[in-house]
Amino acid sequence: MHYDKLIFELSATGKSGYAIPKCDVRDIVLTKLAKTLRNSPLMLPCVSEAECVRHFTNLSTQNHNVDSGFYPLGSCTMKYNPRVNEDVAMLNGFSMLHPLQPANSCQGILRLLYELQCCLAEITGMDAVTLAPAAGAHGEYTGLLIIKKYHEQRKDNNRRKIIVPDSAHGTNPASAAVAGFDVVVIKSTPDGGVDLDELKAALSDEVAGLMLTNPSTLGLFEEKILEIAALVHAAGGLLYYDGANMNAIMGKTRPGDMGFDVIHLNLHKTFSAPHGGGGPGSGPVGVKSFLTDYLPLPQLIKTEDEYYEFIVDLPQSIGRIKNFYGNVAVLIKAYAYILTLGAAGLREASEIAVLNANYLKELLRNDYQLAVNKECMHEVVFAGLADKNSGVTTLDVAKRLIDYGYHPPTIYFPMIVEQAMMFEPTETESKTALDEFAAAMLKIAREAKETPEIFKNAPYTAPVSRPDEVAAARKPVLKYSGA
Amino acid sequence: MHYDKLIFELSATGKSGYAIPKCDVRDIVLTKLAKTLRNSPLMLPCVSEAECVRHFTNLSTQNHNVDSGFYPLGSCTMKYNPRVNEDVAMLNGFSMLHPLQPANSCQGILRLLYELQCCLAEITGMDAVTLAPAAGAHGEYTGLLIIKKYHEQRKDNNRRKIIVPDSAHGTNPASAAVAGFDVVVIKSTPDGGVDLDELKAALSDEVAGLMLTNPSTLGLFEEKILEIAALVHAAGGLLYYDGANMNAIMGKTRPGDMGFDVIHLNLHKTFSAPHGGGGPGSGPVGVKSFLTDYLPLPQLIKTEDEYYEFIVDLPQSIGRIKNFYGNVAVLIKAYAYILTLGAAGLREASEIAVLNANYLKELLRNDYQLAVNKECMHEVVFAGLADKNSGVTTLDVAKRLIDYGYHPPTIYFPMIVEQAMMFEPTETESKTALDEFAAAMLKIAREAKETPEIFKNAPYTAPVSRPDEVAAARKPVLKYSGA
Amino acid sequence: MHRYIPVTETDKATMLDRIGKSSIDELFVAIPESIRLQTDLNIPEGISEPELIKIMKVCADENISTEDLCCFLGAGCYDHYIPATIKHLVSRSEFLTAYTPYQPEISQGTLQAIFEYQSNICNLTGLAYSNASLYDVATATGEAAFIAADATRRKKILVSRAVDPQIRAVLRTMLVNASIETEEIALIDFATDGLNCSAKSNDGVAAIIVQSPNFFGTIEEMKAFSEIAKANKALFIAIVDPISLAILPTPAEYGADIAVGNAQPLGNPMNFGGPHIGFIAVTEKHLRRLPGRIVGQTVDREGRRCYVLTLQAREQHIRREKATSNICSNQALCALTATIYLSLVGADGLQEVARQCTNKSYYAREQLLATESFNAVRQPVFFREFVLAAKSGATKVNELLMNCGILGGYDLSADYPEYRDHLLFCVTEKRSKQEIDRLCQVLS
Amino acid sequence: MHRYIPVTETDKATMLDRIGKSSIDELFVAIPESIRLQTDLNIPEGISEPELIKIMKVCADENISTEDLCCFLGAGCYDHYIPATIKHLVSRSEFLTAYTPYQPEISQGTLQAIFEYQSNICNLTGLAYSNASLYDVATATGEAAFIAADATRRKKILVSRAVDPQIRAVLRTMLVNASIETEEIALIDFATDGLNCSAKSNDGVAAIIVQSPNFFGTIEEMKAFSEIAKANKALFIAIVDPISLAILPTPAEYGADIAVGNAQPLGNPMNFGGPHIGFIAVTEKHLRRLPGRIVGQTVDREGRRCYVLTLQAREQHIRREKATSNICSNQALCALTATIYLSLVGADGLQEVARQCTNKSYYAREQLLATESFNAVRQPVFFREFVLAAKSGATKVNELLMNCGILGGYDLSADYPEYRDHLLFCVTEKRSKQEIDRLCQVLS
Ligand SMILES: Cc1ncc(COP(=O)(O)O)c(C=O)c1O
Ligand SMILES: Cc1ncc(COP(=O)(O)O)c(C=O)c1O
Repeated sequence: MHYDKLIFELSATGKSGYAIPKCDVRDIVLTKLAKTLRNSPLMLPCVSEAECVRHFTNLSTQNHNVDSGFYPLGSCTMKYNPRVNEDVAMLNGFSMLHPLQPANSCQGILRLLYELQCCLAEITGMDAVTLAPAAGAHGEYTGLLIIKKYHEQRKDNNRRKIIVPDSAHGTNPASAAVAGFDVVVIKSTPDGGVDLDELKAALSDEVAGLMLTNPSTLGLFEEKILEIAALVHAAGGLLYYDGANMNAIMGKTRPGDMGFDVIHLNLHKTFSAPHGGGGPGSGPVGVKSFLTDYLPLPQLIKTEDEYYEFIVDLPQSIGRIKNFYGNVAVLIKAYAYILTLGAAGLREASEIAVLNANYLKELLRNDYQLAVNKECMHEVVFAGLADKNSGVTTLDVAKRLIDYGYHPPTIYFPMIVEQAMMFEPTETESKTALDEFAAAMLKIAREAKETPEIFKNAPYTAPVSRPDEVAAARKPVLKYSGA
Repeated sequence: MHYDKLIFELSATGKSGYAIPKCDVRDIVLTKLAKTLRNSPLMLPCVSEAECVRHFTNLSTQNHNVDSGFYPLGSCTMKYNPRVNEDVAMLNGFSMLHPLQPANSCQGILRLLYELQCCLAEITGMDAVTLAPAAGAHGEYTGLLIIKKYHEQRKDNNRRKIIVPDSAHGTNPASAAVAGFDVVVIKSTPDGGVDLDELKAALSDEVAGLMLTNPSTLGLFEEKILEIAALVHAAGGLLYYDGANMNAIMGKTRPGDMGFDVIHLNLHKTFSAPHGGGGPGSGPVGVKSFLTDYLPLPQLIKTEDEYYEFIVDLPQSIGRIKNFYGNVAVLIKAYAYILTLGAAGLREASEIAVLNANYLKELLRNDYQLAVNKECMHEVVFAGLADKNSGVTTLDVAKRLIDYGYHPPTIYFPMIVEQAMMFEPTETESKTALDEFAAAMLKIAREAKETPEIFKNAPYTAPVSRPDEVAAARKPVLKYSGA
Repeated sequence: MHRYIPVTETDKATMLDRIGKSSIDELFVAIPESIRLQTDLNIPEGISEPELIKIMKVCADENISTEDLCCFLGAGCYDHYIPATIKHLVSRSEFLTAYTPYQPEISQGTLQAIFEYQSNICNLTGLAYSNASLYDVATATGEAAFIAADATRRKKILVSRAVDPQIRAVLRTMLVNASIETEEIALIDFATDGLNCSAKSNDGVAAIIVQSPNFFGTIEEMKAFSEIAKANKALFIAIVDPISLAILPTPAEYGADIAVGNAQPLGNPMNFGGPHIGFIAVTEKHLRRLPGRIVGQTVDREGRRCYVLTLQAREQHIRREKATSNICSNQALCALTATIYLSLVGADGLQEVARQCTNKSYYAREQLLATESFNAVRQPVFFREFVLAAKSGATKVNELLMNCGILGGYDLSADYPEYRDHLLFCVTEKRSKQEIDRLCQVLS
Repeated sequence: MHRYIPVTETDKATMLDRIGKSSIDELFVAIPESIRLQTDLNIPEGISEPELIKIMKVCADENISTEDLCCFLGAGCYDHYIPATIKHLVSRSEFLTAYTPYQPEISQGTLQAIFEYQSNICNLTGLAYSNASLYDVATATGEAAFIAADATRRKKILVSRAVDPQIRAVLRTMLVNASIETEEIALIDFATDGLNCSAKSNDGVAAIIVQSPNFFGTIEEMKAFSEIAKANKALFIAIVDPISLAILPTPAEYGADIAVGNAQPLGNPMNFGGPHIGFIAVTEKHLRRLPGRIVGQTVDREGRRCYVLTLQAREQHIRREKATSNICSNQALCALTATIYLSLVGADGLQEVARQCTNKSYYAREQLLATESFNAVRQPVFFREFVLAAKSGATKVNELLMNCGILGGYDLSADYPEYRDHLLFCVTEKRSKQEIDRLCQVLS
């Protein structure tokens, strides 16, 4: 039975799932105070507590999720989200803190956040870290403003351009644009790397920096990274690192050592914080020491007498980028994760993430067309089915995977690969899980040959199938508006 | 995709989901101490934490449950289990208490339990309550021992018999037998009530007591209850109340006022503690004052200076019936429930439980054959489909209901009703929920007429269908024994 | 209208109308007037959720729990480490708010979990069959005695005095009411006296019950007792601790017919005494005498492997007064907890727990003796628990410890008058060297 | 092998074999030798779960949270009551461990919940369209300003000084980097000065931004500002509080084009500042300028009602540098929290919360004034928060309060030099009369 009610359809006047103590002070007649009060009907759902619980429990069961199945969504690092981290993040001593409490009443959380800054700096090879950004894209934006500020402070006012490879994630160019830069897109090499000639041609004294993710969005390590860094630096630009793919290299190499000047991390990917159906995330930004002054407000510091506090008196800072300081509950989970794994555990995580991706690559390579025939890092990209005659698209394969109980890979990204399917198994999947998944993929490849017609209507087992997205966009229905 | 792996099938040497701090004292070589050590292989599953989480998450999704759907299992009172009660029962100040802590270190929990005893006494009209029994049947057993002891103490040694109506729940005669009584079964009237003639015939100076539930297992209030009580008492017997059906009468009438001498309650039914897939329950026993001395050990008392403690120096007690004192976490939930509802809320709960059952009765009565054509209390019993020609049994209807997303009613109980279906909607279901459920029931009745053949293989939508129970019992496979 | 109830005034009117009544009270007319409650119950007015939480927190804070106390108390309830994940899984609605799995098609989650539980209990004990759980170890011991009495048609049980006094008390209650005699076997050096056992054993004895590690922590010579039982054609009932079974011989290895135990240590909170969980396992022969629920594997109509409640012809709902037991609801969620615990911990983990319990309890005993506050007693090999005689008196020691935030040992005086001022200390893997050292320092 | 990793040594060997490598390091050869890490990261060794929990508890206990402090602090983060049920639902794996709902067939749970969230935001604000959430109210205000600049093709934003200083700071960062000018509207009596607003408004202004209740709690004359905006063909951007909207006029009623706000008060913990959640709603006209995710209703191939991410042509993954915003991940789980909160509370509940905030803040102000420790200030009608001038200095008052377990008001000195020693007190429905009386007593 597909549960398909809206909470509003359960609503009836008089029902409620809530009670607070009766008001114990006298009633203010608000109309005497405010000239006007709300006139429009307040149409919030009125349901009992049990109905509310049942509704959201039923909704939840329509989601695929890491706790119930493999979720090889490339670029998203859908690893296991340790439950104990949820517990510690929910401790009252954290979750019930007001962000504006005096520092002497919250040294514990300040110390934790400070230590997290140090850990992240160490892992990435940077000198200073801000935890303020709320997600990866927000980190990019923050990092780009730092780059902008750097050039401004040097009165190098012509540097309006940010170079972004065509293989980049959409947030890269979008963040550059929002940060007020002009975006220069350069073509990648066939294997998704930076084309040095393209880069050289693009570099000039108008270039503020280059945004890169390494491993690239094709899951390949950029072997020429040192050369690229040298080129950009020689041209007076800075190097920005999109840390979405950090899960490949923890304890193996560091963006700071590669020559990156500014980086962001996605704690909700690499550092095991759950994605929550689309957030909250956390996108800390790390910088080399010469950029420290430009970090956003507030900065969290440790004084000489081991006291932790926020400072805001930083005239060169890019300013505030968010209310308060970061998505603290997410930060706590990431810190707990780092403590739990330790140096060796983090390295092991990356090693197994890479091993798993390469293994999966081997299992699939005969039936799916490898985008690039090379050792991959933590994820592997295919250009659709190997057999191009069936007419079965990457979208079809993705939808059919649902019938086998799997979440599809990331599809049609990176855009430079036709029919792209990007698989990121992560280190928390077992060999057996990969074997079974590959078996399903091979079965699907066989189906594509033998019964291609079944794909058009797949999936068959999901609560719904092939929603009409065109209709959704053409006549947007974005809210409930009554029966 | 039906998830069907056993945890053992995920196991591989070397994997583990657990770590504790390294041992910080020196190793004892146990072989030097113990003559023999374990020789047999320890075959516990070895899995990572993520695999463990995924396994049990997947298992869980194969259960129907109150939080996701209507569960009208008669006699089980599947009402909403408030989530806040789970939280309070899990407070460290309760869940981390050792039962043998000195009383002065746990006055809070002792006070709570004492107050719960008082509340339950008040709700049932009894004078003293023990919280020790772990479930309903355990309560019955305890109560029967009290009755036994009472007669023994009076040197009334011939009273070996307990009268149990044939409509009773199976635990009633079973408990009487385990308590060392001979069970005398009396036939009920056609409407499931006590047949006074039968009763009179059975009564004698060998009878220790009568076990009764009121409302009866047919969901009808025993109108002659005062007469029955008088008869039993006149014959020197005591009256035992099976409180499984207490949800019908809270705040409306009390077993103590009806003449019952001993009662048990099912806190995991009436008082909203979750059933947990079969337990833990809690079956407190209440007695009239003349039976107080026989209550099991320990007894929890309040001293004059408001100090709470257990006493064990009670020579007339029936003795201990369980380790420690009751299923405390369940008791806490029941107490929280009582506090939350209060006197008016408890009465409202029973009133709506009865209203809901009668409403459901009306909705179904044309298509299903009422067992008794009378106002019911909190549950209603049907004798299968009204149309007896289709060959569709109560079991078939039950299985078909699963395809409509519902948990079936209790079936084939009470045994005195042929093809019995016993529905208990509880007060936490809305009218809409009942309307929709009835619609499904009517549809099924129509299917029975029009397409009776579809029933044999129902359900179709569940992970499995019609397991072979005969094979299971004939060749029992009760454990995993390797691949 | 209460927030737990979703029936509005409008609904009520419609429903009453349909039923053909004009008020809800009309539905209650079957209740004789004289016993209809005329006033509200004397229960306080209902409260809101924040008020409830406040009251309960106040209540919880009036206790000093082992969250704050360093716990060296065992005696039947154990402070082992509980992995954080368990709570998250066990409290999933699907497990928490389901009833007993009567309808297998929509209860495979519970059923398979019980099947895994049974498998684990069988592997831990080495015995052929386990049921789905019992209330606790005490009632499990009683049920085991009933099996023995039934199997042997004898009416007497020998039980060691080294068995947990609470277990023996419950056993007495259960046996006396079933007209079965109990006799106790004497102690020697905190162990069961083998000679005394032999002396009391004869062909009237249905079973011998010995616990190992026993109430004092002593690892008993189970093989010897088992042999005495066999020699008398009596059953041997072993009361065992599941954690110790990671390293100690299984009941099967020493020939027990029935094993029972307390599975609380497997991930279940101490909960001030409950819910805990009793397990029971038997040899092939006694399968059909097992009490309570049993889950079996089978196939469905499409041949898919699945699980059902099975062998129900033993149970109360079928056999009524002739059932093997009256048990209906058991401790399913605690069994699930134990299953998840064992799955997380695995074989290596459970051995590590057992090893640390051993190491740490031996270390603690040695260090406590070094404080010179205790007299040593003669006690053979032990597991997790051991006895010492407090020179200054047991009460005084425990009071001193409590004042220092330490929950001391169990005072044996009441249960064993001959062991006045003897304390039974328990040291689990959760205790650190530092904590043990602090215990000793306080007593130095 | 770490417990979070399930690949055994045997697995590794088999897998490497299949890949055709002899070691894992061979998979990393693409990393230039010179930048391969030769040593371990300088991060402590990994720890077990009990160690982790201990460390984190120590850390948590080094804070005094509002569990123990009685909170009268607001200023952008609010201590409202959070129903217990929310946590249980939000932490269900199915919601917690899913990604953004890219595959609608297996994400209807998240999608429908967002649709319900959008519906609620639209109803609260009265506006036509809401997105699926933004990081916080500050970035939401920035996004709103971008919409205005784009819609009007103007490059200047007027923002009231009565807007939360943190919001204004973020707005400045965002606007200056987009080459949009900001100008501030002066204050009068803790409200926005209408004359000053008129004076500064002209046809170069893209939008006027006013918050109500503003940072000081004052309920602004929104209609008037909206009219000034209209008169200049500028957009009117209202920053609103979702709880106050239960009783105050909707942004739609006073003609706002865009409403943004902080939905943290709707069931989200204060969390030391995050994750919180920003909402944004717009009139029909601006739908295609909305930033971030939007969920729309549609039907599937069998005509079943369902939900999808829609209007994606606005977004970064399609439009890249031309997107309306760079946002990708948002605050989905906080939006779910808000949705569940509103479902539990319902219309009556939210009105009750708003009413109690009003009653209690008025009562607190009156009582605080009665202590004679404060000078009254001229402040029009307020909601939940109000300003008083501390006679003995703001710092001193707050220190005194903290010593008595009370978290005092927000000191306006730093943000508003002209309001030196003025304290902004916040009183939510969670505060009892008793607590308010105690606050006053401490200050008497
Ligand atoms: C490569 C890459 N960069 C940036 C991002 C943006 O991160 P967020 O969604 O946290 O803003 C993503 C997210 O999918 C990504 O995969
Ligand atoms: C009428 C009746 N009596 C007794 C019991 C036994 O209760 P428990 O399962 O808690 O032992 C039940 C349980 O179903 C019941 O319905």
